[in-house]
Amino acid sequence: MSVIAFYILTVLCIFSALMVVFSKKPVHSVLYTIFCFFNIAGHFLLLNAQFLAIVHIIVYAGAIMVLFLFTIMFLNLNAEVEPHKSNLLKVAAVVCGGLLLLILVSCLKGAENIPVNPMLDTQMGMVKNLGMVLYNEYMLPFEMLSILFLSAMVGAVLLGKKETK
Amino acid sequence: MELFDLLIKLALVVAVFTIALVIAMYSTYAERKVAAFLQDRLGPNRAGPYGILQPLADGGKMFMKEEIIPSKADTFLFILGPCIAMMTACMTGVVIPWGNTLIIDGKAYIMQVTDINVGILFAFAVVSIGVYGIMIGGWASNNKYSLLGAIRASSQMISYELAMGFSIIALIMTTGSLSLRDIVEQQSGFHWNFLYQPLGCLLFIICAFAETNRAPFDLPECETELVGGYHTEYSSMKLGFYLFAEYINMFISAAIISALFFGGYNFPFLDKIDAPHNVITLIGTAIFFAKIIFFIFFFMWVRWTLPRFRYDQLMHLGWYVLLPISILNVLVTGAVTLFRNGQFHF
Amino acid sequence: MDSLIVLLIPLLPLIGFIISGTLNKQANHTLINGLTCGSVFVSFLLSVILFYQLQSGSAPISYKLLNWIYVGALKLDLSFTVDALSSIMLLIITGIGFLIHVYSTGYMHDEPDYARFFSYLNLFVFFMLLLVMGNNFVVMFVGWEGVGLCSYLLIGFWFKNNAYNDAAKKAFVMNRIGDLGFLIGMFLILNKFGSLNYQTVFDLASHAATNDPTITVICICLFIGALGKSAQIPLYTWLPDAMAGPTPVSALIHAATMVTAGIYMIVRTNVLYTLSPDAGFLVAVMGVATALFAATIGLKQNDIKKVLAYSTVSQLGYMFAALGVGAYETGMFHVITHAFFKALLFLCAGSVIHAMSGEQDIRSMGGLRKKLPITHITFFIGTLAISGFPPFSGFFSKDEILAKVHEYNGGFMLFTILAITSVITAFYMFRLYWLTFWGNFRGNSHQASHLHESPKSITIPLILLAVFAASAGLIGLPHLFHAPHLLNNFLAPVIINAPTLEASASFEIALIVVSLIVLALVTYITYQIYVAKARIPVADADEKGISKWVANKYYIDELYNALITQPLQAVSTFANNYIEKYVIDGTVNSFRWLTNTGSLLIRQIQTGSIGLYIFGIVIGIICMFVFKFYLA
Amino acid sequence: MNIISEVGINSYLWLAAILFSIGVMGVLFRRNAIIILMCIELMLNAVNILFVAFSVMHNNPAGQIMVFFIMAVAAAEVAVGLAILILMYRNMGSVDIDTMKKLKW
Repeated sequence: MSVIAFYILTVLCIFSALMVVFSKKPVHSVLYTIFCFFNIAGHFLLLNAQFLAIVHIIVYAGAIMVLFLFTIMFLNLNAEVEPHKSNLLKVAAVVCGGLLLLILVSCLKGAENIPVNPMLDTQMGMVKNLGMVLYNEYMLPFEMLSILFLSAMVGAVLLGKKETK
Repeated sequence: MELFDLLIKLALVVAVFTIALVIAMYSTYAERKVAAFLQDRLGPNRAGPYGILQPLADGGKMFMKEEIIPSKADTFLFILGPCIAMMTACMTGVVIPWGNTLIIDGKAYIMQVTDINVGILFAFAVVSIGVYGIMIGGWASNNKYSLLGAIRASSQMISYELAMGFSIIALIMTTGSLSLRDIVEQQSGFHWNFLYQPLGCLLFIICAFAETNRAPFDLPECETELVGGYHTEYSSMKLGFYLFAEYINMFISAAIISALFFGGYNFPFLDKIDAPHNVITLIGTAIFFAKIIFFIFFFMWVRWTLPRFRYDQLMHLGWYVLLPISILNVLVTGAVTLFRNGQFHF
Repeated sequence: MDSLIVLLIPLLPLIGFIISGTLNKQANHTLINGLTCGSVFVSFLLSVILFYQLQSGSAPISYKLLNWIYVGALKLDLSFTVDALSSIMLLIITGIGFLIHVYSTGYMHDEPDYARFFSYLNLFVFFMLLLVMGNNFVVMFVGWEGVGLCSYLLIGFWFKNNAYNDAAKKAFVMNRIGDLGFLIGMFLILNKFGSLNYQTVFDLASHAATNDPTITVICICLFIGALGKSAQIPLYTWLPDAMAGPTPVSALIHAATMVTAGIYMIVRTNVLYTLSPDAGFLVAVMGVATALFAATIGLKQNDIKKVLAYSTVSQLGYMFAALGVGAYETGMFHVITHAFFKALLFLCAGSVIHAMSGEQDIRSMGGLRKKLPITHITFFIGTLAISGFPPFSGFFSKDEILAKVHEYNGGFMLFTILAITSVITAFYMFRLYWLTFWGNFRGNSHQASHLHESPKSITIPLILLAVFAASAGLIGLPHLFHAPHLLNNFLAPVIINAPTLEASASFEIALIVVSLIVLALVTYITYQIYVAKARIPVADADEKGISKWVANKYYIDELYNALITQPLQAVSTFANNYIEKYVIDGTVNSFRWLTNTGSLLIRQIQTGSIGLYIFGIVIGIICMFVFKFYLA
Repeated sequence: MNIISEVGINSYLWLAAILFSIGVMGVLFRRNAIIILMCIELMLNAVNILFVAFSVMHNNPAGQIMVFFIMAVAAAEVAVGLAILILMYRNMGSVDIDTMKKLKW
């Protein structure tokens, strides 16, 4: 059953990702992105990373994409506003993307031979487990992340502020 | 998974869904009655005895009305908006523990659709998705009033989500679990969380008001200012969905407040009652619903008592008052927890 | 405890330097005096303690500060050793240094840069102590360069005067030439003996064969270093110019201590010189030549400090002559006596200049003995000492040098020249003395009204130095008196394998008698010329014939200018005009052109279109993958 | 039951590679800066999937922690990026990346 779920999620995921790129309206792109993220969260659930799945939804769907939607609404961007790229560039983009895919896939060939750990630790993705690792081994990166956030926040506020003379 | 288990789950899902819809339906009736009571008048009393069939009449009216989709609107999204609102409203119910275990045929079944170990986060995630229903609906209407209403609504919800999240974090720090069931079971007897987290409880209730767009935070749909807010262009059952979603949200919020801070299906002197387990479970469930109904009443009570905030006051309250207080709450809770665990060294 | 004293001796002046160097210009004079004079005085007392310990037969005292240079087989410590030789140098440096510090508090009283002057002086004392206390060549070299630096700083102390700066630069550059020799000598020593530590090198050298060509080359290289530092032909011209510095500096650095560093170095390496008689002979010849040469120039100088400067060069020549013939103790003996009387003479000259409001030309002086009685008496003692009147100190040391040179195999020619030089020395010194202190005053009325004896801070050092200048000869009485030669006995452990040169008693008596008669004659003649007949030297431009040559210092500066400076100038002008302009500038400019043209082309790529950039990035990544997985 | 042993790690690699390439293609294809930012998010998420897959595969929670960090960095990036976009829109009236051609000599 989970294999079927995997393929359904995968197909939806790729479809929505493609739609992100090819949608005419930015708002549709945003919605497809959200949909894609839900599918990715579903993948996380399949991989037994429940906490990460929920956090993924909260962070991406609940916060980041809202910001995108917000910005688009504020700027009132529609399909008509966006100028078209020349067809040559579009073809080049598709070719480039395809090439990259080709290269990536061919480079990753042989990964199936990596031995899979047969014992699935169902507790690994749990909050408690992750918290232990995060706050013990990755304490310093975590603290630095907080500094990153602070600076990002200050930067965003500073940029968004109207200049007052 | 046995078939019987599945059937039980199915029954539970159907029950929860039905109960939610019924309660939401009758909340509209109750709202009018409470308003009438508080304003010293009669309220609806024509449809059936005491007007008890009024929600059905309203529903019929909604269905009968003409479907209007604005010509410049984005049709798909215009329909999607209320659907998302309705869906997210209903989804939260799955993680709420409606009661203790029922023992059937020597096997215990929990009165909860699913007990995921990050239940509280799930609820939070669903709430945060609820924003999309409003935003998409408002934007898709292609109407400036709708857009303004949608932007107001979503920024309000985002703003209050922060304080809400922090109050939940403080709660989690005292309970040590993200599972709603664990949280409820820890409150057995009279160890209700609002005794340990009074400030968090207050913050959570205030934020719940804002999240459900209820007065005094009902800016998004305030009738006079924005011509109906984000659902200006909606009519018939799509409007009904939005209104319905609001009442379901209210019901779910009341349930979560009861579960998180007021003991859920626990009640004092539980262990004093000498009755079969299943009976006690059912009594607990009844008590849980009593709490929920009290909070629904509380919501209405507040609505018809307090005046509405101005938008800047609302934002000011969210960012300058609730957010700092909730952060302070987290800090104090953390310090006290460390101190109680003996890990705090001066 | 003793080791601590060894450390403290150089450390105190360094501390004095650091503190007074960081004080600002308005710093209290009393504070600076206490700090700088005090630190040197304490060092002096500590040196005396060490001296007595060595006197009573103690072994050399060492202090190892740290492991300094440890590269491969080379192991050099920053450590200090005080033996008999360094102990004597310590006494001279700190003792005379202290007196000159005291003198300077009076002499430099009105100087606005008071703190800077004293910090330099302290720094000099520190480096000089480093030079004599180090137990290996590298520490000595650090001190050697350090005193050169201080000399440069102090000659150019009044840096607003460009001529003084030029003099400072000249001193520095000339010293560098000598330093190159010293460095090469050091490298050769390292190559030959595998170490730069004195003890190791000398132990190994004592087994080496005589007339080893490497050792001869080493000695010559080291001697070139000494030539620069001790102002010998051909690197002597900086010293007269160095008189641009304040007079106490001339006394301390350019008479008593720094210029004797070359002597010290050769005495220190006496083992090597003893092994190389050829190098020794070269040293002796150069010393004798310098002595005569500088003395003749001194005859015609009219600047009071210049006369003394040439006399210093000449006296250093005496010392080298003694070292060259292998009489190392005698060289040191003359270093000691010379330190006293030359410091005394310079300080007296400073006192005179002070009284004359900065006038240095003896033609404008005269008759100062009434106004400056103490300066006069002390200067007279100094003159007697340098001229070699028995029983003043100069007599004993010079007498010993003459005797030793006479005994040197084939040294008769050298002896003769030195003897003549001795007469010339007496002649120009008495000329200076008569012209300055006797006869009538020849200065202007302003100077006349201003004439006064110097304050106590100046006269007391003069008196003390005069006492020593008169009596220091007692430490090295000739055999004639059958008293022990204190200095030779004390230095005996340091001097190894030196040849013994003993003059016969009859020769010494003859020497004393002859020198007394000749000196009396010289005194009388000069008195007749400069006092009785009151002949005043004419202006340089009016000189004729040989005396014009002499007055112009044999045109040596001009010769150097023509032989070295002008060709260099011409070559560098050519290089500037052609090589710099066409070759170097051309190369640089062609690179400029390349960059310019290249960037003009390349910056076409920078379109500012972000889309294109991203394309570039992606294609680059693809290429990297291809390269990594398929081509590499 | 371990999903990776059922579908194989290759499926995840393919999925991630496809998602990543779509993201890259989107960045090249569109001119709207907001959509480009979204495509970057897509690429990040492709990486996230791989991290989680390998984390499960090797039974090592560090991979999931890394996903955590990526999410945080993405959030920070979006906050600043959108602020810049709004500023850009205010100044130029467009979020078309080709209008930003001042970044040249």
